[in-house]
Order: sequence, then structure tokens, then C-alpha cells
Amino acid sequence: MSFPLLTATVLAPAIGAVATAAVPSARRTLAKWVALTASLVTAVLAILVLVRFEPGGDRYQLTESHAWIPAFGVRYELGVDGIAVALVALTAVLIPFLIGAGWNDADPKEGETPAGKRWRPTQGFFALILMVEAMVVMSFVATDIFLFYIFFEAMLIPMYFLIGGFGDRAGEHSESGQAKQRTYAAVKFLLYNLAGGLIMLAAVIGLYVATADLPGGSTFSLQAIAEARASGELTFAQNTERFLFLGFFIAFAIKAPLWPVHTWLPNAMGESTAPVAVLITAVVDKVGTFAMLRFCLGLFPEASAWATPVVIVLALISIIYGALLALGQRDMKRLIAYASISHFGFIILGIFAMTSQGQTGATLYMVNHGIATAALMLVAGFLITRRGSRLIADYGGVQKTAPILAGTFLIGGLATLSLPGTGPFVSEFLVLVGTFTRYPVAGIVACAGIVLAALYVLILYQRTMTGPVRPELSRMPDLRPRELAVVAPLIAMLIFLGVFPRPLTDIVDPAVQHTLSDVGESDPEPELEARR
Amino acid sequence: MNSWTHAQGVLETPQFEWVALSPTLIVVGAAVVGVLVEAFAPRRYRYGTQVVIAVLALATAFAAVVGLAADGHASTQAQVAGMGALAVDGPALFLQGVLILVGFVSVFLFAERRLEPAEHGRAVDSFAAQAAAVPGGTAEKLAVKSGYTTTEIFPLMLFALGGMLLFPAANDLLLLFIALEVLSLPLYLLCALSRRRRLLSQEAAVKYFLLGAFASAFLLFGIALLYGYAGTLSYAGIADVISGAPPAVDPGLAATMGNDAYLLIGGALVVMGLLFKVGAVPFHMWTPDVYQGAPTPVTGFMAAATKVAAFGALLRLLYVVLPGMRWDWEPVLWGVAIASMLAGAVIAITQTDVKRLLAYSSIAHAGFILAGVLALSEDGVSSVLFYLAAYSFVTLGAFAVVTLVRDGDGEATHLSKWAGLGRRSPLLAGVFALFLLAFAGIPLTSGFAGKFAVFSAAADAGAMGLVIVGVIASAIAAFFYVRVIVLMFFSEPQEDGPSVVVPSPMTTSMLGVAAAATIVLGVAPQYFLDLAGQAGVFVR
Amino acid sequence: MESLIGLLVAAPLLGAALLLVGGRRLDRFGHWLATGLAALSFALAVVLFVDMLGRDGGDRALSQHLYSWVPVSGFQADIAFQLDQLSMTFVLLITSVGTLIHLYSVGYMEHDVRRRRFFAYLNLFLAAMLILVLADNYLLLYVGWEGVGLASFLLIGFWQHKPSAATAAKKAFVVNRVGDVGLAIAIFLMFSTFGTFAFSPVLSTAEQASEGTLTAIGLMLLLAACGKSAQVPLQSWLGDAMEGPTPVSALIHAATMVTAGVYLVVRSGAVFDGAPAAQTVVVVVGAVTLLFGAIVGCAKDDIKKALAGSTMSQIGYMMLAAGLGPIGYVFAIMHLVTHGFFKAGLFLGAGSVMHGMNDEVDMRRYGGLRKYMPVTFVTFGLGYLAIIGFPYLSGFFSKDEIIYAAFGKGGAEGWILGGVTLLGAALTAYYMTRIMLMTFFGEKRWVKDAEGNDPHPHESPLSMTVPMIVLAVGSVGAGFVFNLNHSFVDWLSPVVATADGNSPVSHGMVSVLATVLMLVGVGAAWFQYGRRPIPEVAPTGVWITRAARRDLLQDDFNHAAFVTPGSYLTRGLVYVDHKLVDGVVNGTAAGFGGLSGRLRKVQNGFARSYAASMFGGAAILIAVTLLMRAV
Amino acid sequence: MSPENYLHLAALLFTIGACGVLLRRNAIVVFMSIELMLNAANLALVTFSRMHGNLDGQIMAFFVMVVAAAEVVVGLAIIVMVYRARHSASVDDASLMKL
Repeated sequence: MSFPLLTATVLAPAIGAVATAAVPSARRTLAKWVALTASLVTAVLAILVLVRFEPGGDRYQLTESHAWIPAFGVRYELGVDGIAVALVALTAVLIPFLIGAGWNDADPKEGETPAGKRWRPTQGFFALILMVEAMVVMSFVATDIFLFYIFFEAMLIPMYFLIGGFGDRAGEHSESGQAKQRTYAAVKFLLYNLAGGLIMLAAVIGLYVATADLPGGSTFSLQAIAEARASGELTFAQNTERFLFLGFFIAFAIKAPLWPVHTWLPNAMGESTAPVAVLITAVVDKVGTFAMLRFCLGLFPEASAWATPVVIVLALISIIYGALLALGQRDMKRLIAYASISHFGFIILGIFAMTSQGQTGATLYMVNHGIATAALMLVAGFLITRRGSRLIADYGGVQKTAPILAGTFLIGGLATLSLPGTGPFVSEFLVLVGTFTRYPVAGIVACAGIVLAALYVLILYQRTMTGPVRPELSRMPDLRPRELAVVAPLIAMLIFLGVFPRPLTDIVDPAVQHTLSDVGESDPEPELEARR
Repeated sequence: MNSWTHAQGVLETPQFEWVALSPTLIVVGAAVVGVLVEAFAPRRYRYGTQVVIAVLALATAFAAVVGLAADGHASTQAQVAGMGALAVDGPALFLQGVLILVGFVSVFLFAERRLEPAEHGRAVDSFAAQAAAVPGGTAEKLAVKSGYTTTEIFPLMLFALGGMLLFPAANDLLLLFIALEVLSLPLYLLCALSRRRRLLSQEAAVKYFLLGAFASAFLLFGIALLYGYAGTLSYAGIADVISGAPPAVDPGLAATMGNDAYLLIGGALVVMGLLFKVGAVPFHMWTPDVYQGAPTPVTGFMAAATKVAAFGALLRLLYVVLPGMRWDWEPVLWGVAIASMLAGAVIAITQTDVKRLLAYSSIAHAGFILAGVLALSEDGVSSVLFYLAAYSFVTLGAFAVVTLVRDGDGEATHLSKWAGLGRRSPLLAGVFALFLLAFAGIPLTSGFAGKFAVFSAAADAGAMGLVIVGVIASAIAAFFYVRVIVLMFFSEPQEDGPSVVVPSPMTTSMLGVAAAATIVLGVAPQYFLDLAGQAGVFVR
Repeated sequence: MESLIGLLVAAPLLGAALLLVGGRRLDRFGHWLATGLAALSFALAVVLFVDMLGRDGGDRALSQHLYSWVPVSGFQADIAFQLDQLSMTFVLLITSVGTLIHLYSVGYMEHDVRRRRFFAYLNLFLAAMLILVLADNYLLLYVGWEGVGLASFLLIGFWQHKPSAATAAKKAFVVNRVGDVGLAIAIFLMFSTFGTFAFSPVLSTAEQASEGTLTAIGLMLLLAACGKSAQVPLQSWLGDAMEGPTPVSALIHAATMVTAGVYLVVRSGAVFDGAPAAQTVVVVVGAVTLLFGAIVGCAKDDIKKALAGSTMSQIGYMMLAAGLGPIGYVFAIMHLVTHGFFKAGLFLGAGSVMHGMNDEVDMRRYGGLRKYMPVTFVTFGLGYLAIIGFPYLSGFFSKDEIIYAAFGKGGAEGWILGGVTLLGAALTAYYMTRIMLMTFFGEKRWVKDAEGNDPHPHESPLSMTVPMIVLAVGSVGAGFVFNLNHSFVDWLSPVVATADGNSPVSHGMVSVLATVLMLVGVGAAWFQYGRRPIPEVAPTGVWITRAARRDLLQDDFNHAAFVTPGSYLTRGLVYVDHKLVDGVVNGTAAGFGGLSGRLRKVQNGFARSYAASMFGGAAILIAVTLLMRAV
Repeated sequence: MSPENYLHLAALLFTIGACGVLLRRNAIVVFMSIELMLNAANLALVTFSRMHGNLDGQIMAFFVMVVAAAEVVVGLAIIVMVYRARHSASVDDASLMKL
């Protein structure tokens, strides 16, 4: 048996989490280095996965399969297709930067006495981040629906503690008011997602029942179900399939999040520290969109086709609604959160356009949005830490005192508005082209998002970075080496993926072809055969 | 079956299967020995002796259960023993095993003597010095001063456990009633024995006693009516009559039995008696008050063990006696299950006392388990068995944590006092959070595996409606579990907040076992699912 | 030879990257590095040009395929360049004017601490503009298209501490984005129609496509062109863009970037040829903008804004010509090139004036500068003569050709368009003369600057005057050279469709008419501004003047139509999101809380009521069981 | 006399007992009412035993009596304990825990 690379990629951060949590409370710095090391090991393993993955090979590669809970028909089945590889790599690569960005975020404030000698916030913070990483990676590589579900749900718990336990140091509210907001955000996050997860649980149980008549008993294995459907052993009644689809989709839509079940995201991202906000939107939420692609489309093709019109409309609403709300925000982190809602609209639009371009674009979008938001949000976080406020109105003229900070912020913003030359452009364009070929009106309406993105990004930039320097900011330091070391590689990645996205498209495209054949759709043919 | 009527005038020596009945006999025997110890041993030796006796007895009884199961009594060699009164089969042995384990760890909780500050230099436990003394009166002060402790709790607990062991194994209505009373009466007493807040404790005992007796009167009347219907008390006999084969039982009875009204009313009343014990809506109202007032170790024991035993009895009744009339009672039990899930979850949202909160949570869980019961399939049985095993350990663990969080007035059960507990003692708060998450059914905990088992069995049997209600109730329930976690971890600790007492290794190990069970049953439940799966068939 | 094309782009791109990443250590010589790389790019362009001239007209085009950019099933986007005569024209214009303006900026930005960044942005602009004109497919063109938009944004807002500059930068980018959407949709349409968006397959297959499709593509391309080239209705950003440093206005907002829209329309000629309706719209847009810009230019007192109005108007000419189809394409490009020279020269002259006048831009505070800045006066004056179409200078040739082509449209349209273009010529003469008179002639009307310093007008340093002189030479001679033996038409005709119009008016007649009207314009301006002293405070003026000062109410319109409703919409949605969407969620939670509060009252503590509940429950149990049997 | 009348009596007694539980406040009386219900069940058991002609019901009745006796022991102990603490045997007074 070959080396279980995927298991190792999951285990590395999990073990790192335990090790980090075990560091004594006084040795905070050690804990940070342990966490960083663990995340780097994970990144190396993930890159190994990327390297070992053969673009033209089997649909699922590096597979592992063991019995786990035969009573429920559950197997420990792992495997990656191109889409999963891309997202595993994104996750594993981003986490070290998040750890670097949040290096001092969880340390006790100056003059603050620790509440108890066992209270170890720093250790907890990094251990929880690694825990989330392990669970996210697991949900990307699980090819057993039940296994996926377990980690899809379980990751809420560490996430919940990260949101509720570690706020950023912005002081527009009193200490207690802030704690209240944070708690509200954390609880809202958890209950919203838990509700979605429970709806999905009903659907998972429904799937269990629906597959009970298979010769081998109930199964949650994607491959087994696909084979059974192909051979005709398994057929879903129309209504069953639709209900199951909805059960899955609603959970993923909440996680993604899609309008109108998006309202937890601005709260969660606004109240948590910048690295955690990135973790939410760039990593955890991707599980939702990823799962739509892998599970909703893969398992329930007919129901997906049935739901497509509604989903497309919701995605369009998300795009425009998110962008307009971003325009109306006074808090920069909430602004980025609403921008993310708009971007998730694009991703979902691409997925349900059911074209090669749309779905490849959506997958690339997941990766690029992750990096772009990370860059923008982390710089915003650095800014907020300096000034102690999230309100846009509290800033102005930062470029004068901190030009590098302003510059990196601008690049992050430009990537967010999908400027050509940065990764998000490629993905957004693919999504739009892919949508347009099948649903021209939807493609055109979505274009409004392009303009609005320019507006909210540039207004944010203008209000915070340009104009006369506010007196409070006149001594603001520029990016420190640690901060620059976090942001610069992200920017480099954004530009690389904008100029040369082939490494990604080469592995994603074949996977998308599989998905499309699951759904039984093929790209619309052009009207004319152009002379080359 | 009915040897008496067959051989009138000739009293045969009853055949008694000592081995098959050994678990119960050992426990009840130990209880009797415990009473003798109370009667004859000097006061200062009683505590140690009682603990040793209880531990040894329970260990032996568990070994006996394992032995019986290994011998095939759980599957191929399932038998009816005690002249048809007792079943020794898979469900019975599984539940007895669970009950004995619960009892075993409960003994640790009962015996814990490091939580209460020492009185006059003597370590004391959570139980009243002298139950008969008036709270706050001179007699009590004297008793406290003399260092009295209520060591009767161990035999009482063993008696209750003995009743519980019989309850799911009862194979006729007579034994069902006897077992019910044997398990209930000691519990009524145990409820009254709290060292602190004795008025509440006594109130809990009165309420529990009166309502429990009221419920058993209904149960008994139901038994009378079923007897009137079938002319026999034996489960198998009644089932035969229901399935329309009375002559096989006794040709002479054909004329007098088979009145369906007796069957329906009697069945409903017996079921009601059992639903009271499991704490299902609308027979649940004793639960919050009793859970709150009883000494916390007793609450833990009661919450875990009673539910296991009562669901065992309910399962056997519904699956062995009444399957022929499932169309009659299924709708009403659907209603009960739905009402329990929703009412338990909704009312718990606004609770402010940890013990009451857990009580309402137990009501909601009763609803979840009923969903599995209603599956009426082998999967349903095994899923319920698994759920009960998982649930009992989580419950015990949760109440054990409650015993540790104390301030000057004893246990600090008001939720507001739990604020910031996570900062003072992250480990304990973490363990409690684990139990709460298991209650909420978060994956990777035993609660999830149990919930999935129960719901999937129900869905498989076509009860998708119950599953959907269950899912909604779970979402509501999550709200208050999360609320407690928020309070513990995200709220600032209060200045005069409670402190966590460092317990003896007994409670610590008990907590460890409960936490380990919660995780193991969540991450690798297969072995236990297999166990429960093999135990899914009732003997008749 | 092909491999040089990539280098052409790479040189300034490298410069931009080096200067941005290199940090302060490059402060000392960064501007020379940038200028050198721009010059290198120009040198490469010349080499390629000479090489191209060495081949026949038919196979002059070169192409270079660098790599496959976004390979997705059914979708092929390449990084590939195509250098044909049309691109070559632009490349030469961009690199030559670009290099000159780099040189000029060395002097102009000397005292700015952020000069290194300025040059980085200039290099970035050059690279993006070259990508735009060299791309062999619409997607790569789109990259350049947004790239120049970015550079324009960065450079307009270069003096970020001025809120007006930051606002103008943002406005420019956002308005351009609206246009970019048009280009994006055009690409979507091409992809779904042709399955590709590379120039040659699309353009060669275009005639097979339905007219509806082509019209849609054409209109979308026009939308893009309107955004980039500041044509009505997306014109509003250009005036504000003058907040940028003057070399930027010269390079980007006069000579090169703003003409990209014309390039796009001419490049996509095959599409427009199949879509007469779209062509008509192009012509109308051009004509309207021509007059719009001219009127605005007549009323502005800010020298740069007046020149910006002029730019708008001149691009209106080009757009109009491009919309005329094959009879106008070549002349659109020709005017584009000549305009590039003289308008850049004019802007540099304006910059030189401002440089000497403590960055004063209000022409009412100039006056009599010809004595103090002779070189500037002469070069500016030559540019002035060129733009008003003084015979035998550049503008004369290119503008007359457009007017002639406009008449050549034939019929009533021809007359209307001819009339509009002639009227434009008169207006051009008027506003340019006005600028000339207010700046260089008349009394001194100088005032102290904000710090109380008196202005000391002086001639600019050599690095600034040399580019001005070179551009003046171009302004004077380019038109003549282009017109020699139809050299420009012959040069472009292999790649740009050409045709003769059927003008009712002869070519000579057009020249005469244009010259006469030009003189009328000059005379009118002299009558108003040359004869009598210019008031330091602008007179109220008639309604049209007042409107023109406010850019013909374009911002008021945009505010009323988009900004205000938009901000209401946004605020409304914020409210809706909070109260309604989130309200449902929080309401559900609160609802359960309330329900819980009510339900728990049932638990009243009385054992007897518990017993009653049990009794009732038992009754229900029995009743339902019996009922089920009865049913 | 038809044995059914005994059953009617049993039902009547049971109902009286139940009503007593619901209506009376004194814990002792409540408890007596419960005993009445148990005895109603006993009467029913004996009657059925007679009707069926087998002894199971009678045996059950004996067991019930024994259990009832045990219940009295436990019940009275608890009630007396409460009475001593509160000087009241009213079940309504014992309502500290609610909601």
C-alpha cells in the first residue's frame, strides 16, 4: 500500500493543533512556532499532493479506502479530483500566512492579567486554526458523503470558538459591548450553519434510506453511488431527488453564503480578527461552494437542472445585492464581507451555468477569491490593529504615512475588483463567459457586479488611504517585515495566477468535464464555425 | 406457559435459572448485604464497606452480563427464564450491561467526599447527614457534628439498579410492575437526601413520589385491563391473543377474552406509565423539578439509568406485546415524540438553571429516542440501544461536572454563575462543552452517532416526518447548548463566581470515562453499533 | 523579428516592476531607468518599423505567440501579439510620445518626493497601452484596456493627498469600468457566436454572422470605446482627470489612451461594416461629442480643462470618422496620430506654463506670458496652429479629410455630418484662440499663490523644452508627410478597409470652407478676448456658457440619474438587510424565545397541576387510541 | 350478579381516586387517593381472574398489596419528613421549583 498522503495532509495540522495546545501557557512564542511549523508541513504535503496528481489520470486519485462504520455504510474514503486538489492547495498555502498575520492577535493585552493559570489564549488560537485546517482539508478530500458531512459540521465548533473568543482590537464599542457583538456573531454563525447542517443531516439520512436497497446495503461512497446509478441499480424518484438536493443545497448555500441566508457572514467577519475573517471567507466557506460542485451536481443531476433557474437568480441577487451593501458599509471588514457575498454569487453562478468555462472559472474563483480576500483583509487587519478602529471614517491619508501598506491594500483591492493581470480576473471572466453562453441575460446582469466592485473597492481606498493625513494617523508605522512577509507572497501569487493560470486550469478542467458528464450537460456550441 | 392453571393441585417446584438471572441476583443480593451492613457494622466502617460491596457487586454483575452474552444468551441462546417472567436476550443483556456500567460510575459519584468542605474535620458527601432531621434544626446540627453520613444511599442505589435491571427484561406484566416499583421507591428516597438545599430536595422527593405513584396506579390499572383482555399476564400470551390465536393459549378462555376496549385502554395506560418514566410530553412535568431538587449525583444516576431502563421496558412492551396493534398506538406515539422533541427544546431555551436545562434537554432526547422506537424495526431497536448507551454516559458526565462547580452555598447551578468558567478552568469547561456538543448531536461525538442511528432507522421505516421534526428540534436545541458554551467561554468571569473544586480520583476517573465514551462512540462507534445490532431481537 | 514584439512590451513592464519593488534605493536614478526603457521600447519599434517597410504591404504583419493563457475546454485565450500596420502606427505614436513625455517628466516632477513611483506608473501605462494595441485577441486587448485604466487611475490620483485628485481618479476608473463591461459583453457575444475572440477568425467570419448579432457586438464595443475615449454619454471623467500631473494629461488623456476607443472601432471594422445601425450610433456619438467637447472647451477658464474639452471634441471627430466605415477609418487614425502630436505638445506647453506660474491653472490669472516663456510660446503656438487647421499644418490635412469623408456619407446624413464637422472646426478655432490670447497675450493678471509667493514665470528646463520642440515639429510636419502621395492611406490600406465616399462637395471646397470657418472662429475669439482686457472674475455669461462651465450639466445629470438614486438604493438595502433579511432570522430566534417563555409558565410548580397534565395526557392517549380503531 | 358490575365499580373507584389526587391538597389524602386507585386496579384484577377462571389476577393482586405497603412506608416517610420541615402537608406549598 502506498503512503497515505491525503491522510497525512489531514493529520499534520491536527497533530500540530494538539501540540500547539499542549505548549505551557508561558511559552507563547514556542506555541506560535509550533503552529507555523505544522502549517508549513501541511503546505508541503499539499504541494506534494498537487505534484503527485496527474491531470489526465483517473477522476479520483491518491485514493484511500477503509471500512469505518459499516453499520451505517460509512467508509473512510479519501480521494482528490482536480477541484479538490486546487482547494486543498489553497487551504494549506493560506494557513501559514494567516498564522503569520495573526502572530500577536491572541496575546493578552498589555497590563491584562490572565484570568487563570490554565487559560492559554495564544495556544488556543493557533490550535483552533490548525484544527479548522485539518477539518477543511478533510472535507475536501473525503469522497464518502457521510465522512464529508461529519467534518463539514464539526469544523463549526473550532470556528465558533475562533470567532467568539478572539475579537480584533477595534474599540468603537466598550469592552463589554464588543464582547456582546462578538458573541452575537459567533452564535449567529454557529446556529445558522448548524441549522443548515441539520437540514443536510435529514438529506443524508434520506440518502441512506434511498440507497438501502443496493446489493451492498446503504452506502455513502460517491463512487459506489455513481456506479450504481450508471448501472441502473439505483434510481431516485423525482421528488426524492429534489428533496435530497434541497437538503444538501441549503446547507451549502448557508455556508457559501448565498442570498438570502448570508447575514451571518458580515457579523462573523466583522467581529473576528482579520486572519479568522480570512479563514471564514477564504477557506471555510469554500467548502460550501466546493460541495455544491461535488455533491449537489454529482449526486443529483436532474434535481440540479431543475433548480438551476432559481439558483441562478439567487446568485445574481447575491452578486448585486452584496456589492450594493458593500457600498453602504461604514465598517471596512463588513464591507469586505459583503464583497465576498457578491463574489460567492459569481462562484455559484459559474457552478450552475453548467459549462466548462463556468465551472472551471468557479473553481479558479474559489482559489483566487481566497488569496485576494486574504491580501485585502489582512492588510485591513494590520491597519485596524494600528488605529484601533474598523470604521472607514476614522481613516484618511494613510498612503502618506504608510505607503507600502496603502500600496498592498490597493493591490488587494484591485485583485478584488478583478483587474486583469490578477488571478480573479481570469476566474471572473471565465464565469461570465460560461454563464453568458448558456444564459445571456444572466451573464449581462452579472456584469453589473464588475462595475459595483470597482465602486466599493475604490471608495474604500479613497476614503482610507487618500486625502489629507488625519492627525491621529500621522505617526502610523508602515508595514513591518513580518507583515510584509505575509502580504508580499500573496500578491505574488495573485499576479502569477493572473498571468499564468495554466497550472490550475490544467488540473481543474478535466475534473469539470467529469462533473459536466455527471450532470449530462455539454457546452453550447458556437453559432458559427470561425475560420482560424 | 401458564403452568399453574394447567396443573391444578400439583405444585411443581419452579425451575429457576440461577445463571441466567445472575446479574440481577448479584446486584439485589449486594443491596441486601448493604442493608445488613447498615444494621450491624459500626458507623465509621460503613462507608468503606458499602463502597467496596457496591463496586465488587457491580463488577461481578457486569462480568456475569458479559459472560451470558459471550455464552450466546444475547443471540442464539436467548431464553425466557423465571417461569416466563424474565427474558434473557440481546436487548435485555445489552441494557443490563449499560445499566451496570452506569451504576458502576455512579457509585464513584455517590462516594465522592472531597467536594463538600469537611464538617468538623470529617469528609462528607453530597447527602444529608440524617435525612429524618428537620432542616436547620438541632437534630441536624447534632448529626452533622457527630459526622453522620447517609451510607444507606449505596444499598438504595443498588436496589434501584436491581429494579432497573429487571425492568427491560420483564417479560410479563407482573414483573413489569414489580420492577417499576423496585426501581422507583429507592429513587424517591434518594431524591430527598441532599445535604444542601434540603427543602428543594424534599420537595423533589414529594413531587416525584406522588406523581410516580400516580403514574404507577395508571400503569397498574392498565395491567388489570390487559389481563382482562387476554386472561394472562405474560407478554407472549397477550401477543398471541392480539394476533388472533387465543385457543393456542387456553381454549377455556376463548369466551371471556378478546374485548378490544380493554386492550386499547389497557395498552394506552401501560404505555403511559412507561412514558412517565422516560419523561415524555405530556408526562414529563416531574422531570425539571426532580432533576433540580435531587442531589446531583442522584440526578445523574436517575437521568441516565431510569431512561435506559424505561426505554428498555417500553421497547419490549411495544415490540413483543403490541406489534399487532401498531396502527392503534403509532399515531399517538408520533404525537408524543413530536411534542417531546419540540417542547423540550423550546422550553429549554429560557432556562436559567443548569440542572433544569439538562432536564428539559432530557425531555427532548426522550422524543428523539421515541423516534427510533417508532421505527418498529430491528434497526430501530439497535439504534435505540446505541442511543441509550451513548446518552447515558453523556448525561452522567454532564451532571458530574455540575457537582464540581461550587460556591459558598454548594453547587452553583444558576447559569449566570457559570459565566467565564472556561477561563478559570478551561479543561473542565471544555469537557462540559464536549458533553453539550454531544447532546446537540455535533459530529465526532457519540450524540451524533446516536442521533444518526435513530433518525436513519426512523427514516428507513418511513417516518421521515419524525426525522424532519427531529432535525428542527435539534436546531432549536442547539441554541441553548450553544448558549451555555458562550457563557462559559465568551463571558467575563464574575468576581464572586464559583470555583471548580478539585475532586478525588473517583469523580475524575468517572469524568474521564464519560468523556472517553463520548468521543469513542462518536469517532469509532462501529463496535458498539455491532453490539447493539446483534442485540436487536427480542425473545418471546 | 517576431520575438522583438514581446520585448517591446517587456521593457516598460520590467521598468514598472523594478521601480515599484525596488524601493527607495532606486530613487536617485529610477526616472532615468524608466526613460531609458521607454526609449528602448521606441528603438525596438523603429527597428520593427524599418523591418516592416522592407516587406510588401500584404505580408507586413507579424505575430508572436507567447503561451496559452487560459486553456479551458472550448475556450482558448492566448498571450499572443500581432503587429500589423495599424498596430505599428500606434506603437510608434505611443513609444515616441511616451518617451518624450518621460523625458519631460524628469524635469516636471523633479521636486516631487514620489517621482520614482510616477515613473513606475508611466512605464506601467506604456506597457499596458502596448498590450492593448499589440494584442491579437480581444481578451488580451481587454487586459491592456483595463491596464491603461489602472495606470490612468494611478496617475490621475498621483497627488493622492488632494481629495479632488483621489475623487477624479476613482471617477475615471469607475466610468471606464462601465465601458469595460461593454467590451466584456462584446467578447461574450463573440465567444458564443464564433467560439473564439481572436481577431483574425472573428473578423474574417464576421460577415457570416447575423446583423442582429453584429449590431449587438458593435454597440457593446462602442460602449467600451465611449468609456475609454470619453465620448458622450461616458465623457464625464475626462475633465476631472486633469487633476493628474500635466505630463499624464498629455500622454494619457490626450495623445494615447483616450484614443484607444477609436482604435477599437477601427480594429473591429469588419463587425461594424456588417452592422449599419451600430455604425450610425457611432457617428451620432462622435458628432454629439464633437460639439459637446467644443462647447465645454469654449467656456472653461482652467487651461487644462479647456484642453480636455478640446480633446473630447477632437476624438469626436475621430469617432465620427470611424463610424463612417471604410471611407473614414484611415482618416480617423490619421487624425488620431496628428492629434497625438499637437495635443501632447499643447498639454506640455500648458504644463510648462503652470510650472512657471506656481501650478496656477486659471487662465484669467495668466496673461502676457509670451515674453517670459518664449520657447513655450512658440511650441504652443505651433500646436495651436496645427489644431485649428491652419493650412498645411498637421490638423489641416487630417481634419479636412474627416470633413470631406463626412460629406461623403451622402444624402441628408452627409450634409448634417459635414455641417457639424465644419461647425466644430469653427469652434475649435474659437476656443483655441481664446486659450492662446488669455495665456500669452494681454495684460498680466497674475496673483500670489496660496503661500503668498509672487509667480516668477520662467522658461522651463531643457528636459521639458526639448520634448515640446520635438512635438511641435511633429505637429507641423506630420500631416504633410502623411498626405504626401497618400502615404498614410497606402500604409494602412492592407489592414484597414478603405473606400471613396460620394461627397457632394469637392475636396478643395471643403478646405476652403474649413479655412474660412476657422478664420471666423479666430476672429470671434479675438473680438471677445483680444480687443479688451479680460476680467479677472468670469462674467456670469449666458445660459449656454454657464452650462458649459458645468460641463453641460453632465455631473448634475449623472448625480440625479445614478449617484443619488444609487445611494438611496444602497441605504435602503442596508436597512432591508438589517431589518428584513436579518430581521427574519433574529425574529425567528426571538419568536422561539418568546414561545419558550410562555410555555415554561405551564411548569407552575404545583404537583397537582402536573398530575392533571398526566391525567389529561392519559385521556388523550386513550381517546386517540380508541379513535384510531374507530376510524 | 354479573362480574361486570365489579369492573364498573373498579372504574368508578379508580376515577374517584384520580380526582382525589387532582383535587385534594393534603399530601396524605392525595396519597390515600392513590392507594384507592391501586385498590381499584386490584378489584379489577380479581374480577378478571374470576371471569377468566385463572389465578393470575389474584396473584397479581397479592403482589400489588405488598408493593402498596412498601409504597406506604416510603411515601409516609417522605411526607412526614416534609411535614416536619414545613409544618404543612399541603402539596401546593411544596412549589419552590417551577418554570
